[in-house]
Amino acid sequence: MHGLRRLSALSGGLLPSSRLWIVAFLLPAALMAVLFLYYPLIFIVRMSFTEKDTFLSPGGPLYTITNYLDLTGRYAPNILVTIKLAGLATLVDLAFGFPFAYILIRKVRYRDLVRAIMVFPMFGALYIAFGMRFVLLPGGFLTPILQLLGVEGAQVLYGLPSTVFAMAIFTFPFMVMNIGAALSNLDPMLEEAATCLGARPWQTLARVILPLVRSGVIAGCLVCFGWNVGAFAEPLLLGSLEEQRSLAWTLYQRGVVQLDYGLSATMGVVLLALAFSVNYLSLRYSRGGLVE
Amino acid sequence: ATPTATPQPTAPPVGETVHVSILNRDMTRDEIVAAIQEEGGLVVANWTYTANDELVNQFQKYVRDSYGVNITLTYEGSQAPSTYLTNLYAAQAAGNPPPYDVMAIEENYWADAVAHNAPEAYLPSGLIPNQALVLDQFQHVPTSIAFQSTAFPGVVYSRARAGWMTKLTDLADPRLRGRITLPLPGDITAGGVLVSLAAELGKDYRDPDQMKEVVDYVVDNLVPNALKLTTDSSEMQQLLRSGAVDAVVFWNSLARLEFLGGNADAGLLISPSGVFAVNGYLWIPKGAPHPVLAQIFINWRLSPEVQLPNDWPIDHGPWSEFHEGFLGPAYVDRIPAWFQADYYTYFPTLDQIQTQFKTLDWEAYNTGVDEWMDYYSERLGL
Amino acid sequence: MARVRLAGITKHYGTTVAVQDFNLEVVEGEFVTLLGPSGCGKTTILRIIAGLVEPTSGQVYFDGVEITHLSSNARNIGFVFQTPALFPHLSIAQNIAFGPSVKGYPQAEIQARVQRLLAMVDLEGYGDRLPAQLSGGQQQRVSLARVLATDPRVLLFDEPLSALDRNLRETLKYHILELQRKTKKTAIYVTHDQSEAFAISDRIVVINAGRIEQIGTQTEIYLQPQSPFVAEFIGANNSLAGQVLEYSPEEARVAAEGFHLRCRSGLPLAPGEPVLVYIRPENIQLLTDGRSASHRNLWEGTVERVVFEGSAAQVHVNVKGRLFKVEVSGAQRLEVMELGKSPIWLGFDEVTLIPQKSPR
Amino acid sequence: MARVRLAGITKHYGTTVAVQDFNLEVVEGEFVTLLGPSGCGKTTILRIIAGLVEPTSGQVYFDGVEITHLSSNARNIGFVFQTPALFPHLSIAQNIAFGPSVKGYPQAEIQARVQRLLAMVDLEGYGDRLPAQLSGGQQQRVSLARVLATDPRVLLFDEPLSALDRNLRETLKYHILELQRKTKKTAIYVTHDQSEAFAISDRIVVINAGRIEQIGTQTEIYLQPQSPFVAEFIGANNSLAGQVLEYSPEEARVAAEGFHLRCRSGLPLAPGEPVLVYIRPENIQLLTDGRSASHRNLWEGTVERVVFEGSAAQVHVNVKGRLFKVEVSGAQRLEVMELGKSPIWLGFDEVTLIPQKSPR
Amino acid sequence: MNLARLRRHLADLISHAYIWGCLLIFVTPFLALLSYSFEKVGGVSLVNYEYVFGSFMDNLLTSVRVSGAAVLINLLISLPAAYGLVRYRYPAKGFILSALTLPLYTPAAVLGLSLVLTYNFTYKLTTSIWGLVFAMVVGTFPLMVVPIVVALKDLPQVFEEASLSLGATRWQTYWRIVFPLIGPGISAGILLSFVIVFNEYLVTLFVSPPGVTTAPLRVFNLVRTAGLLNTTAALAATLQIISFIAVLIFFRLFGTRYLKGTYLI
Ligand SMILES: Nc1ncnc2c1ncn2[C@@H]1O[C@H](COP(=O)(O)OP(=O)(O)OP(=O)(O)O)[C@@H](O)[C@H]1O
Ligand SMILES: Nc1ncnc2c1ncn2[C@@H]1O[C@H](COP(=O)(O)OP(=O)(O)OP(=O)(O)O)[C@@H](O)[C@H]1O
Ligand SMILES: [Mg+2]
Ligand SMILES: [Mg+2]
Repeated sequence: MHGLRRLSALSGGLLPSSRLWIVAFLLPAALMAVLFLYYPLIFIVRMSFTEKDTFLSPGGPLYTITNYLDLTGRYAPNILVTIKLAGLATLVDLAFGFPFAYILIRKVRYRDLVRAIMVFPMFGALYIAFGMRFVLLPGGFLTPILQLLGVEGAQVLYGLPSTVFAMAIFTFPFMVMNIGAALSNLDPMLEEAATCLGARPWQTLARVILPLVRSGVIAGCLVCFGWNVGAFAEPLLLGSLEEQRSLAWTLYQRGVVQLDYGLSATMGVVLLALAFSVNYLSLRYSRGGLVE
Repeated sequence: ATPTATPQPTAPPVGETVHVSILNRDMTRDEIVAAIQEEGGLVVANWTYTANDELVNQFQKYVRDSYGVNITLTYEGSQAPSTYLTNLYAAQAAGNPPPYDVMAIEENYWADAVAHNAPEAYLPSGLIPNQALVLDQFQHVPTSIAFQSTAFPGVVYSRARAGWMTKLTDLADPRLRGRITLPLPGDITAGGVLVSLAAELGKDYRDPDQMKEVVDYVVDNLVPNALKLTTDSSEMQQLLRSGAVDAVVFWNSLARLEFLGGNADAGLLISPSGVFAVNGYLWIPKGAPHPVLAQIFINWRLSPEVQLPNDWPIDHGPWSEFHEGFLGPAYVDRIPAWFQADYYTYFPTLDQIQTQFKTLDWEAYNTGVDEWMDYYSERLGL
Repeated sequence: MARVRLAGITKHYGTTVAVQDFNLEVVEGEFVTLLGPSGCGKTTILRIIAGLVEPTSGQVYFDGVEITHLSSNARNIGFVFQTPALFPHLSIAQNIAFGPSVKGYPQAEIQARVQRLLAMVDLEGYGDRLPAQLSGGQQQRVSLARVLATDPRVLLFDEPLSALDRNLRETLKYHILELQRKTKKTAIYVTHDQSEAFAISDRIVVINAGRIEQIGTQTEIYLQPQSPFVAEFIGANNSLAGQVLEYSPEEARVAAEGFHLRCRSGLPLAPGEPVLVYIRPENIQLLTDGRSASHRNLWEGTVERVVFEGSAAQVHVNVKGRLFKVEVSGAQRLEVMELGKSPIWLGFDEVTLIPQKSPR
Repeated sequence: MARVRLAGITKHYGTTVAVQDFNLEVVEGEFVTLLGPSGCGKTTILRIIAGLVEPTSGQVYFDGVEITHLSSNARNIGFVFQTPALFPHLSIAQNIAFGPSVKGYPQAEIQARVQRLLAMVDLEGYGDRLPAQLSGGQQQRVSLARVLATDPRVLLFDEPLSALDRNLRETLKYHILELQRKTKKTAIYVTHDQSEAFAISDRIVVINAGRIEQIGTQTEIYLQPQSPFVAEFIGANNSLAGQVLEYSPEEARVAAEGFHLRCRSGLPLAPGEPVLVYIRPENIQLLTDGRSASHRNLWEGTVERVVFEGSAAQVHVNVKGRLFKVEVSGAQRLEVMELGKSPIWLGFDEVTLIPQKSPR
Repeated sequence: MNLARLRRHLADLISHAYIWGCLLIFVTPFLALLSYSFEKVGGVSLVNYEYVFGSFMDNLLTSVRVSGAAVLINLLISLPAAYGLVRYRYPAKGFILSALTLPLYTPAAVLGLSLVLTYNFTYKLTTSIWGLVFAMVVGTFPLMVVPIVVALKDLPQVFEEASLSLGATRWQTYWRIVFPLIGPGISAGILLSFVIVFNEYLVTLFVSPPGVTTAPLRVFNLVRTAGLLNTTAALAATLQIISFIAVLIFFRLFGTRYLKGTYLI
C-alpha cells in the first residue's frame, strides 16, 4: 500500500500515475491466470480427494484420502522413476550442454544459425520421440550402425538410455540457454586475466569459470529437471515398462483411459508440486531480476 | 478404379414415406432431404479405422449422390475410447447435446453406456433397411447393431520363427524371452486377451478373483518375456516384420493387415479354447443432434459396398479394415477376386462365425473388469 | 626485467589488417607507450605480446628467445586490462594470491607476497573485502598488485585508466609510474590519450592504422613530428599547405595559402618542395601592439571569438579570412576576455614543417 | 523566448533529497548553465522544468504563469538529452517532423520546417537516412533540429555532449551556442564539465548536493569562488587552511600551515578569522632565480617531478615538505623538462581566500 | 612451435565438430520424419503431401485458427501487462511476474487434466473451441510477456520522454514510439507462442472438444492408432517446416536478441 502511494512521486509526470492504471494494465493477465490456471489447479487439488470418477455422478463426489495413500504406497516407485528419469536427463544435458554453451558463446560466430537449429527440439517432445523411435526401430536409419556395433536395435530402442536421451534432447536448449546466458555475462577478460596470471586451462575452468557461472548451471539444471518431470511422449514411446511408470504418463493412463480421475488428479498434484518447487528455485536463480 | 457400386439410397421413392422410430415420424423423401440440410453434418466416434479419409469422402459423396446435399462428416479418432464415454456422460449429465451422433466402438462400451442409460432406442428404422442384412446374433435391438463380426484380441506371430505356437499360454515359453509385446492395461484390448487367457487357464471371467489369478499368471509368466507393453499397432507391425519380436498380442486384424501389406509370414493364433468376439457396435446417444444423418450413416456402414469396398481407390491394407467378417449371408459373394484365395485364412466362414465365436456376458464383464484391470495395473506398477 | 622484441608482426582479422609489419624493441626496465587513435591496432599488438592473440606472421622475442607460439600462461607476463577484471567471487587477497597459487607457491610465501603488495598499492586492511566493495580506482590498484604478485617479466597495460574519472586517472597514472620505477620492470602501455602518454613514458610509439608512424621521446614526438599524422594527432591544430621558397640551415621561407612564414627546419629542404606547415595554438602569442615584437612571424588579424576555459582561453583570430586558433594561458587569459572584434597581432617562432611527400 | 522561474523547488526521492529549496530566475534569451558534480541534482531540476518529474514542493513559472503541474507535452519545451534519443525507426526527416506532426501542423508547413532545420544544422540531404546511419555528432545535431522544430519556448540541455568524443564536443559546443544566439531562445544547460560551462554560458549556477552554491558569470565563478566547494570544484588545487593575521583593503596577511601569504581579498576580514587559502596551479610562476622577482609571494622549493602534457607541463614542487602543483605553459613548459631535483622559486600574486565559516 | 599451432587448430576443429554433431542429433528426428514422408512404395514421391493439403487441411486450418486466436489474445493481454510490470514501481513485482509465468512450469498433462476436469466435466463447457484457445493462451503467456518485458526494459525511457517533451500525447507516444520500438520483442513473443501453440498436442489431447482436432493432435492420434504412416510423417514434417520457417524469418528480421531470457534460447 505504502509503495503504491509512493508511486506517483516516483514516476513523476511521465506515466499515467494512478493505482487504477496499474490494476488496469495487469487485470487481464491476472484474470486469465486465475481463471485458467489457478482455479483449475485448486480444483484438481479438491478432485484429488474424491474417489475415482464420482465427481461426475449425480449424487456428488465421494471424498477420500485413499488416493494419497495409494500414491505414497503403490505409486511410490512411479514417483521415484519420474525423478530418476528427470534427474538423469538433466545430468546428460549438463554434461553435453556445458561444453556446447561454452563453445557457442566463446568460439562460434554463426551463433544465430546454431540458435535457429536449436529450436527444433522445442517443437515438441512428440516429434523427438517419434523420430527417435523411427530411427532406432529395427530397419531404421541407425540399424546398420547399431549392427556394426553389435547391438540389437530393439534392445536400444526401449529402455532407460533412449528415454533419457530423448528427454535430454528436448530440454537441451534450456540448459544451453541458461549456461550460455551466464557465460555471456562472464567477461572473457576474466579468463584472459587468469591465463596471463599463469593458470592452465583446467585451473581457469575450475577456479574462475565454474564458480562464476554456478548460478546459470544450477538454474539450467532446475529448469531441465522441472520440464522433464512432466515428460509424457518419451516414456510412452521409448520406455520399457519401467520408464512407462513415469507420472505424467500414468496420470493419463489412470485418468483418461481407466477413468480414475481422483487418482489421476492426485498424481497431477504431486507432479505440480515437484515441477513448481523446482522451478521456483530456478526462478530465484535465474530470473528474479527481470523486473525488479 | 472408378467407384461405381453405390449403396442403395435409404430414401423412399417420391410419394412414399418411411417410419423413423427415433423421431417417431413417417418421413417423405423431401422431409428427409430437408432434415439432412438442416443437420448439415454429423460426428462419428470411432477409434479403429485408418482409412477414414476415404470413408469420409465416400460417405459425403454418397449423401450428395443420393440426396443432393453437401454435408460434413467428422470422424473422431481417439486413442482412448473411454474418453468418448466420459465426454458423452458429462454432456448428458449437464443436459447438453452429446458431442457425437454415432458411436462406433466396442460392445463393452455399449454395455457400459446401457448401464448409464445413455444410448437411444432407434431400431428398427425405416432409414436403416440394411438392418435386415445382419444376423440376429449381431444385433442389440433397439439400441445397437454390429458393424464387425469377428474382431477379437489375440496373438499374431511369425510363422517362421514361432510356428510352434498353438495357444496363448505359449507366450510364456522361455524361447520368447524379450520377443513378444503385450497390451497396456486399461482398455478392451488387454481385457479381451485376459478373458481368452482365462478360458485357456480354465478360469471364469465373471469372477474377479479368478481373473486376478489370470493377471498373476500374465505378470509372472508373460511380462518377463515382453520387450514392450504397447497398444500401438504400427510399432508391433514394424517389430514383427523386422524380426525384433516373434509374437505380438493385439487384434486379429493385424494378421491380415500384415498379409495384405506383403508379409505372408504373419500368422493368426486361435486359441483351442475358443474365441470371444469383441465387435464394434453402432449406436446413437440419447439427444444426438443429427439423428437422421446418424441413421443414414449407420445404414450406409452396414451396406455390403462399404463392408467390402471393392471399388474405392484404396490399397489392400486399408481395405481389410472395413471388413471384419460377414455380418450375414448378403455379404458372402462380395469377396474380391484378388483376395479369394486367402480369404478364409484370415476370415472365418459364415458357418464358423455362427458356431465358434462366443459372446461375452458384457454386464458381468463390466461389473468385474475395473477390479481386476486395476489389479493388473497395480501388478505392472502402472 | 626482460627485453621484448617484435619482429615483422602482422595480424589479419579476415580482410581487416589490424597490425602491419610491426617492429619494436623495448629494453629492460623501459616504459614504452603505444599511442594512437581508436582501432589503430594497439590492443592487438599488446595481446600478441601477451600471447592472447597469435600473429599472422612475425615473431615475438623475450630476452632474445622466440616465444611467438608460447601459450599465455607460460610467458610470465602481467597484463592490466582496461577494466580491473578482478575475479568477483574472490576476496582482494585471494585475487592477488591467484597467480602465485596457480603456480603452486607455498602458502606462507603467498601470504607474505599478498601483504607486501597490499601495502605497495596502499590497500592494507582491504584484503578480506570483495572487489565489488571497492571503488574503481582501488580495484584498478588491486589489479596492479595481482599482476605484480607473480613477479612478471613484462608489464602490459591496455588503457588501464580510461574507465576511471579524471581525478583518479591523474593519481593512478603516477602510481603506475612509481610502481614501474620501483620494480624496474619493462612496461608496455597502451593509450589513445596523448597527455597520458607524455606524462609517463620513456619512449612513445605513435601508431596509425597498424603501422608505426614515429618512435621517440615525448619531446621528440611533440616538437619534431615526422608525419602529418603525428603532427595532427599531437594537436597542432593550425595547418597550412605550402611550398618552400628559400632554404638555409638557419631559416626556411615558406609560402602557404597566401601566407608567408619564416621558420627553422631540421631537415634540408629544396626550394619548391611542397610542405605542410603546422602552428600550434599554444605557440602563438597574442599582442595588442605587434609592431614592437621580435617574433619571426607577425601577422595582423581580428578576434572572432574568445572562449574562456578556466586555466586557459581559446581565441579564434581571423587573419586574411582564415581562422587561427590561439591558446592563451597565464594572466593574459583573463585579459583576452575583454577583447571585442578588435585588431590584434599574432606572433610566433615555432613552426613545424613536414615535407608533403615524406615517406610514411 | 520565455522567462523561467523556479521558486522553492524541492524534490525527494524516498529518503534521498535530490533538490533542496532551489530558486532561480532565467531571463528571456539567456543561456544559463547548471554546473555540479555527478548526483548533485542537475538532471532532476531540468526534468522538473520539463515536466518529466513533479517536484515535491515549490513552483515552476514560465513567463510568470505557474505550470508546476502541467504535463510535459503541453509545456512547449525543447529537451535535448544526453544521448541523441532519436527515434530509431523513423528517418531523420521524420524525427524532425515528429513534434510538428503530433501537434497536427499542416504537411506543407512541416516539410518546410524540416528542410529549414536540416539546413540550419548543416545536414541537408540527410533527411532520408535512419539515425543509425549517422555519426554520434550528426545525431546530436538532428536532435537539436528536432527540438527546434516545435519552436519551443525554452531549450533544455542535459549534458548533450558528454557521450561524444573530445573533438566533436568542441565543435558541437559552438554549434549549440550559435543556434541559441540565432534563435534567441532561453536555454538552460546542464553539465559537470567546467570548461564546457565556461565556454558557452551567460551565467553559471554551481550546484552541490541539491543546493545552489553560487550563481555568476564565468569570471565571477572562476575568480571569486564564494565557497570552498566552488573553489575546489573549479580546480584550485593547492589549498591550505589558515588564519588572518592582518587585514587592510589593499592586502591581507595570512598564516596557513606554516606558510605566510600576502594577498588581496574582496571581503573584509577580521584578524584571527579562520580562512581557506587556494592557490591555482596556473597562477604560480616558476622562477629559477627568485630574488629578482616582484611577486607578492615568493617561496623557495625543490622540483619533485615534472610531467609534460603537451601544451602544458605539471611541476610538483616541494616547499617545506609540502607539495605544490604548478602548471607551466608557453615556452617555459619545454624548459622545465630539464629541471632535476633543483631548487626553484614559486612566485604568485593571486590567492583566493574564503572565510572558513562562510554561510553555505 | 608449429605443433602448438596445430594443436590450436585441432582444438578449434573439435569444438566446431562438437557443435555440429549436437545439432545433427537435434535435427535427426526431423530428418527421419522428412525422409519417411517422401517414401512411397517403390520410390520417392511427394504424393504423401497431397494428404496434407487434402484431408489434413482441416486440421491444419484448425491449428492455424487456434494458434492465431491464442496468439492474438495473448498479445492483447501481454502488452499492457508488460508495460505495467516494467514502467511502474510497486512492491512484489517479481512475485507477480512469477505468478503469471508459472503456467510455463505446469506440466502439460497436469494443465490439461485440470482444465478438462474443471471446465469440461464440471462446468460442461465441452463444445467450444475457446476452452482450447484459452488453455493455449495461459500456457504460452509467459513466452509472450517475457520478450516484451525484456524489450521494454531494453528500451530507454528517454524515447518516451523525448516524445512527450515534443508535445505528443500518451497515446501518440504508445502508438508511434513505444510499440514500433518494442516490435522485435513483440515479434519474439508472437514467434515463441506461435511455435509452441502450433505444435502443442498434450494439452490439446485433454481439452480439445469433440470435432476439433488440431494438426499435432491428429499426428498423435494417427500414430497411436494407425502407426507411423508416410502421410502422417508428411503432416508432422509440414508442421515442423512451417514452424522452422517462422523461426528463420524472425531470426532474419530481428536476430536473437529478444529471445534472451525467454527460456528458449
Ligand atoms: N577479434 C577481432 N576480430 C575481428 N577484427 C578485430 C578483432 N579485434 C580487433 N579487430 C580489428 O582490428 C583493428 C585493431 O583493433 P584493436 O582493438 O587492436 O585497436 P585499438 O587500437 O586497441 O583500438 P581502441 O583504442 O578502440 O581499443 C580494428 O579495426 C578492429 O576492428
Ligand atoms: N528516479 C529516481 N529515483 C530515486 N532517486 C533518484 C532518481 N533520480 C535521481 N535520483 C537521485 O537524486 C539525486 C540527483 O540525481 P540527478 O540525476 O538529478 O543528478 P545529476 O546531477 O544529474 O547527476 P549526473 O551528473 O550523474 O547526471 C541522486 O542522488 C540520484 O541518485
Ligand atoms: Mg584497444
Ligand atoms: Mg544527470
